[in-house]
Order: sequence, then structure tokens, then C-alpha cells
Amino acid sequence: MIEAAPILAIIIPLMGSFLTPLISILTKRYKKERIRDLFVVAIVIVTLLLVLHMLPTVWSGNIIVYRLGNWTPPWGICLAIDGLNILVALIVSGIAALVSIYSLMYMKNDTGLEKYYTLLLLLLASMMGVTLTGDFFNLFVFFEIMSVSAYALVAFRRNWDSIEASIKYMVIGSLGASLVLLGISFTYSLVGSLNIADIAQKISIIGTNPLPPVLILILALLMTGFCIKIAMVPFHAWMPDAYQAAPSAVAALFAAGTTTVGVYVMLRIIYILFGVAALGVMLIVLGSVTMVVGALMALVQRDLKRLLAYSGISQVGYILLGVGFGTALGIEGGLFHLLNNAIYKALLFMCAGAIFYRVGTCNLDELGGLSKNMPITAGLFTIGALAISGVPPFNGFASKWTIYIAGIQAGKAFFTLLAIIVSVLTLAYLLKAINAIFLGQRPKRFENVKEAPMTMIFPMMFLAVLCIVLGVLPSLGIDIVSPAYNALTNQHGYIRAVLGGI
Amino acid sequence: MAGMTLIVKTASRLLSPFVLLFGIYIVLHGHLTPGGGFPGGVIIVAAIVMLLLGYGAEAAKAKFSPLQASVSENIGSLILVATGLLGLFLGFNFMKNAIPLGTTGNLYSAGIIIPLNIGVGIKVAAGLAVILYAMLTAFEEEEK
Amino acid sequence: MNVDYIVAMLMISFGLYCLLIKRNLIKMVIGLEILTFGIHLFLISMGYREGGIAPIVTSTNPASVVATMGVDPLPQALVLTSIVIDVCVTAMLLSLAIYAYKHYKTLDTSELRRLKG
Amino acid sequence: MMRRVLAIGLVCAIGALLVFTVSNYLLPFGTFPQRKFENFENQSVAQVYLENAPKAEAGGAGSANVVTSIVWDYRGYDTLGEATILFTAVCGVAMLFRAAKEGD
Repeated sequence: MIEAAPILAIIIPLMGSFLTPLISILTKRYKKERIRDLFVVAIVIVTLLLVLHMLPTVWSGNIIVYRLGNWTPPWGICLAIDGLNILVALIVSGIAALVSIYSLMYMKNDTGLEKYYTLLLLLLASMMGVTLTGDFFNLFVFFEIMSVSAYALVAFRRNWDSIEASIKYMVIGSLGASLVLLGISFTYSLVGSLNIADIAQKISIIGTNPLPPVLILILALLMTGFCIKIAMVPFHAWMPDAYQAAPSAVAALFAAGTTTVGVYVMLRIIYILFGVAALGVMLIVLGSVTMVVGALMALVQRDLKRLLAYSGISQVGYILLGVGFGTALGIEGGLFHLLNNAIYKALLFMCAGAIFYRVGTCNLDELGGLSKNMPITAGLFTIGALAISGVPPFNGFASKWTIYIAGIQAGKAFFTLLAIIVSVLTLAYLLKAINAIFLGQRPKRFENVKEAPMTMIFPMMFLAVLCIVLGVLPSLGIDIVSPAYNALTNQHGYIRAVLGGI
Repeated sequence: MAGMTLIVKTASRLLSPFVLLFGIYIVLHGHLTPGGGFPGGVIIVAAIVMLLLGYGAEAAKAKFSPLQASVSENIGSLILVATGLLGLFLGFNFMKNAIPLGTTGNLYSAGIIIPLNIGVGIKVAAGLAVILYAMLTAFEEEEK
Repeated sequence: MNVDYIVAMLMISFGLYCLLIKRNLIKMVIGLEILTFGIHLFLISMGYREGGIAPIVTSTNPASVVATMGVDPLPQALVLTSIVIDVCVTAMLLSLAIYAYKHYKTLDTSELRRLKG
Repeated sequence: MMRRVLAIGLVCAIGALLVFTVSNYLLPFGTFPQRKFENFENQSVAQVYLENAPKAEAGGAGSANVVTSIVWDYRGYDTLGEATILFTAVCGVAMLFRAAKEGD
């Protein structure tokens, strides 16, 4: 109906972030700062509605191509939206809407809130930009906006941990960005184009079976760059620090948003840009190493947010494992896990934030016995923990089970066994966390701790309900991800839709 | 930060208007000669830096206050988005060059490139000024 | 002989070396800059053609000459974008360095980690 | 010391790989619109910009400077992103040096 919905989904949050400083100057003068916060929430919800508006068109099998400045690809930039984009856009904008509602109370006591909300909107706009774009260099530009706003948000609390984490994140992240830029410039020097569909078409002429050495180098540069951004194991050092130092609301958005976007970009490069399914073995090995190391590191953590960050690393391993199996069931399971991971990771980080908001610490040694004070948070955290460890009837079970079956069918029994063991480890460290936070002896000073406020409970409850619904009705989840699966395996359809039969 | 010696003060007072003018020239001729909004904005902010170094932070802030800087940065960004949305309102796609193009080589030519360059010029000058003032506060506290 | 390309690649390697070895934050920033400028040099030199001219129409270079002899304008546009990105990242990194130095009086990254303890 | 040796080894390996690639697989310096690799032969998309950008009747912006025409017209959306990244950095720096208490 609205023709311009794809671009508006990016421009509206962008314009919101440009307007937020002006609005906050006005609202500060009249002492009505709530209006600014509500304005931000309204902008995020409009973005979500625009994504929902595009949903039926894309799910019926069409690919929306929006040509910026009416230039024909490959000369201009275009936005190309297929089933894969829309799934990621839905996850990102949905989680961002919940996070912005959650921030209303959670961030209330901080200073510099206008900067916080501006950066939050910029993060949302850039994630939408990365997700929806069909141009390779444009993807890099928006990825950098995402990274710079993430660096700034990590340093938001300005205590020692966040400054150190931000410096570390920034140095490693800039190195990754440089590698991506080098990969893009090699691609341009090889095929002379920047449009993803056009590059894909030209690479398919060069031939990817076997991959020529120069394409292997390009692929290695791009993969290393994006692996740094999603914290695959050899490059994961920045992530726990960053997630621990960032405010929990932002950490929830990072875990559910930027990680999802990073995985999406990797899938887009492997399946659409290069069209190489032969990378399965690499993905399986990387995925299982990430999975095991993340879970082992999570076992020894004494800080709740750090523990959740390591478990996030380990869950990304599952996604890559599922996609790496290469069978239809495996890819669907991986994508389903991508959706589920966003849901319960956001839930768990929000619970950690609720605890931090009321108690002021996330250190497992200091916490204890909070289930009497915060029964709702305790229940929601338990739901999230059981979902992430793959216990039926929650959504984690549905996607992990799909991945196990796919692994056995693909004849990769060893990796399937590894995945099951890691799942047990996940349950172990999360039960340890639940025990340390909610059960056991309650320190004297926590006796007057109250339940988290309602605006924080609501987004958490919404996510917990989603966990249960997708767990009880796994076919619903598979229905949501099957357009993404179809898009991922339909390289020719993508090229044809974007280039219009050239 | 206090000012510098008389030589620096005189030189910066004499030079900074010309630097400012040159920056504006670069912004306006972005579609004809090398340059454009970004380099032009940086040259404009160089004029402010000259004042700041010569006469101290207070004098520079009196000319171009931090609040003015951050407001004009937002206005510059909004000019960009509004110019992009113009194409949408005229019935084309976002960022369409929809207003009449002049003759190639004239000052008025190339359609929306002129307002975009002006917007980005304002934005870059104001944005770098904000960064400069923000970094200065770190040292001002130290001096107190 | 692709001397330009090779020089660009060597710059990238030097930048990488600087980033891996140096412990001072400012020196790491310099390493990052060298790395990025190596990539920019590669991008720009990629667009050169034999006897090329600047892609700007003037009275001495009419449009027809530019169309056949102009160098590749696309990498130049990309480098413009990339320079601004680089400036922004550097500005953020340097202001974090200023902040860290002001409050903790050190720029040594190994020292930074130890202080956290 | 160990760290230094490892780093030098790694950098030398990466540098050698990059130099090897650019000198063997890319076309030599100075052959701009041409793109050739084994059986693949094509022209860079940028040739069209050079031909069309200065002419308003060919769909270009009519800008004398082709680079500006690409920056703001063909790839204007990229440059909007670039302006946004500056905005982000400014916002981040201002956030970092904000006053410790609300009020000014």
C-alpha cells in the first residue's frame, strides 16, 4: 500500500534521532522530559508497524526492490527485501520497541538521556539500514554507523569498566571494519560493481566450483571482518566486557539485534553473494568451536551479564552449526534458532537489568534469595533459562531439536553429540545462576528490595509468552522462518528481481 | 584556555574571515570543482579553531556557542533528510534529483546537489565544533 | 609491475603490525590510520587509467574527453565516504583516550587492563 | 619478545599473501574500465557515470564534477549514511564529555 515503506522504515528512526536533540532542548526548558521519551517510543513503534506492513507482500513470495533516486541497479543504490531480510527486520524492530519501552524506567536515574535516546534510535536506524539494503558498500556504511553508536553506548555509564570495554571493542571493531573494506575493494577491483545482485551474477560467471584463490581471499577477509563483529571464538575477547559494561537495555538490544544482523550479513554473503554451499564444513567447525568455548567460559563466570554474554557467544555457534549442515531442515533449524535466540537473550538481559535496577549489582557472589522479593522476575528468568538450555516445552527445545535431527540426517553425529553436551552445560551454568540469584541465603541488605516496575515487567512478560508460544507450537515458528529459508536458497530469484532480467 | 601572543592574535583575526569565506566558496562550488560539503565544512571549522587558539575558548564560544553549534548540526541533518524526502513528495523515490537542473558548468546546476552540499557543510562545521568544545571541557576542568 | 598496489598492501601490513605490537593507545590509533590509508590508496590507484585526467568537466576538458579519458570516479566517492568514517572512529577513540588519560593517567593498554583488576 | 616474533611472522604472512594476490590476480595498474578474470570479461559500472553524469539529457545530474555527482546523486544515500555517522560520533563524544550532573 505505502510504496515507500522500505525507505521509511530506515528514514523515520533516522529523522527521529536528528529531531531528538532539538525536542530535548525544548522539553528541558519546559521540564516535561517524559515527552521526549514517549516520542522515541512512538518512533520505534512506527518503524515496527512499517515492517509489519511489508510482511504480507514479502511472505507471499515477492521481493520488494526500492530504487533510491530512481536509479536502475547496478548504478544506483537499491533496497532489496526478501524473506531473509524481513525476518531480521522484524526481530530487530520488535526487540527495539520492547527495549525502548523497557528503557523508560530502567534509564530513569542516568544523566545525558537525550544522548542515550539519540544513540538508541541511530542504532535502530542503522540496523534497519544494514538489513534492508541491497548494495554492498552501503551495507558497510550502515554497519559502521551501527558500530560507532554501539561503541558510544558501551561507554555510556562512563565508569572504568565501560571506558576500557569501549576502547577494546573499538580497536578490535575498527580492525574488523578495515578488513571488510579491504574485501569490498578487492571485490570491486575484480568484478567492477557494488550491487549485491550484480556481484553475485558476475561471480557466478567466474564460477565458484572450485573457488579461485582470489575469491577465497575475499571471502576470508569478509568472513574475518564479520566474525569479529559477531564475536566468533578467536575474536570474542571484546564481547563479554562490552556486554557487561553496557546498560542492560542496550545489552539486550546488542545480543538480540546486532548479533542477529551480523549473522544475517554472513548468511547473505555466503549464500547470495558467493552462492557457495560448499562452506558448510567451515561453518560447522567454527560453529562448534564457538559453541564449546562459549559454554565452557560461561561456566566459570561470577558476573551475571558476563555469563549471559558468553552464553550468547555459544548460542551463535548453534545457529552456524544448523546452517552449516546445509540440509533444508538444518538451515530452517538455524534460522529458527536465530529467531529464538533473539527472544530469550533479550529476555534474560532484561531480567539481569531488572535485578541490577533494584539491587545495584550483578555479581553472583553477592546476590541471593531474591525469589521472595522479585517473584515475577524470578519466574521470567527461569523461563528464559529453560528456553535457552533447550528444555521442552520452550522455544529453545524446538529449534535445537530441529538442529539435532538435521545433524543426524546429514551424518554429522559427532557434532550433534557435541551440541547436546553443550546444551547440558548451558542448563548447568544457568541453574547455577538461578541458584545464586534467587535461591539460597538472602543477605540482610536485600530485605526491602521490591519487584521491578511495571513498564519493565511488561516487555519481559511479552518475550516470555513468545518463548512459550513458539515452544508449544513449533510449526508456527517454522512457518515464520520458511520464507527466509526460501529466500536463502533462491539466489537466481534474487538476482532476477533486483536486476530486472538484465 | 587563555589566548596566545599578539602575533598569533593579529594573524588569526586577519586570516579567519578569509578562511571562512574560502570554506563557504568550497561548499557552494562542490558540483563544479573538487571539494563539496565535507571539505568545506572542515575549512569553516578551521576559522573557528583559529579564533579559539588565538583568543581562547571564551572568545570562540562568544562567536559560536556550543548550543548554537548543536542546534545547527541538527538543522543541517534535517536539511539533508528533507531534501531527500522532497523527491518522495514530488512523486518519485527517496533522494530523486527532482528539481530543475540548470546548465552544466553554471553555479546553479545539478539540482538537489546544491542544497545537499549546503546542508552537509553546515552539519560538518557545526558537528566538528561540538566535538572541539566537548574535548575542551576535559581540559577546562583540569585548569580549575 | 603493480607498484601502487604493492605499496598499498605493504602499508596495510605495517598498520597491522603497529596495531598488534604497540601498547600505547595513541600509537595504536596511528597504526589504524596507516591501515585505513593503505586501503584508500589501493582503492584510488585501482581506478587509474593510462594517461587519465580528473573526472571534472572544464573548458579544456569537455564532456567527451572526460568520458574516454577520465579516471574511475566511483572509488574516489567511496574513499570520501571512508575518510569520514575513519575520522569519526578516530574522534571517538581519541576522546576515549583523553577521558581515560584524564581519569586514570595512563595510555598503556596493558596497564589499562591491570588497573581493572 | 615471543609476542613480537609471533606478530612479525603473522604480519609477514598476511603481507606476502596480499602482495601475491594483487600482483598475480588483479589486472595491472592503469587499465581502469577493464575487468578481466579468466573467462570473465566486463567493464566497470563506473564507465557509465563518466559518460552520463555531466549531461542532464542523458539522465545525469548535469554536475561538472563527476565525483560530486556520484557522491550526492547516484549514491546519495551512502552519503546520507556518512553524514549520519558524523552525527553519531558527535553525539558519542558529547555523551562522553557530558556534565556529571544534570543542569547545564
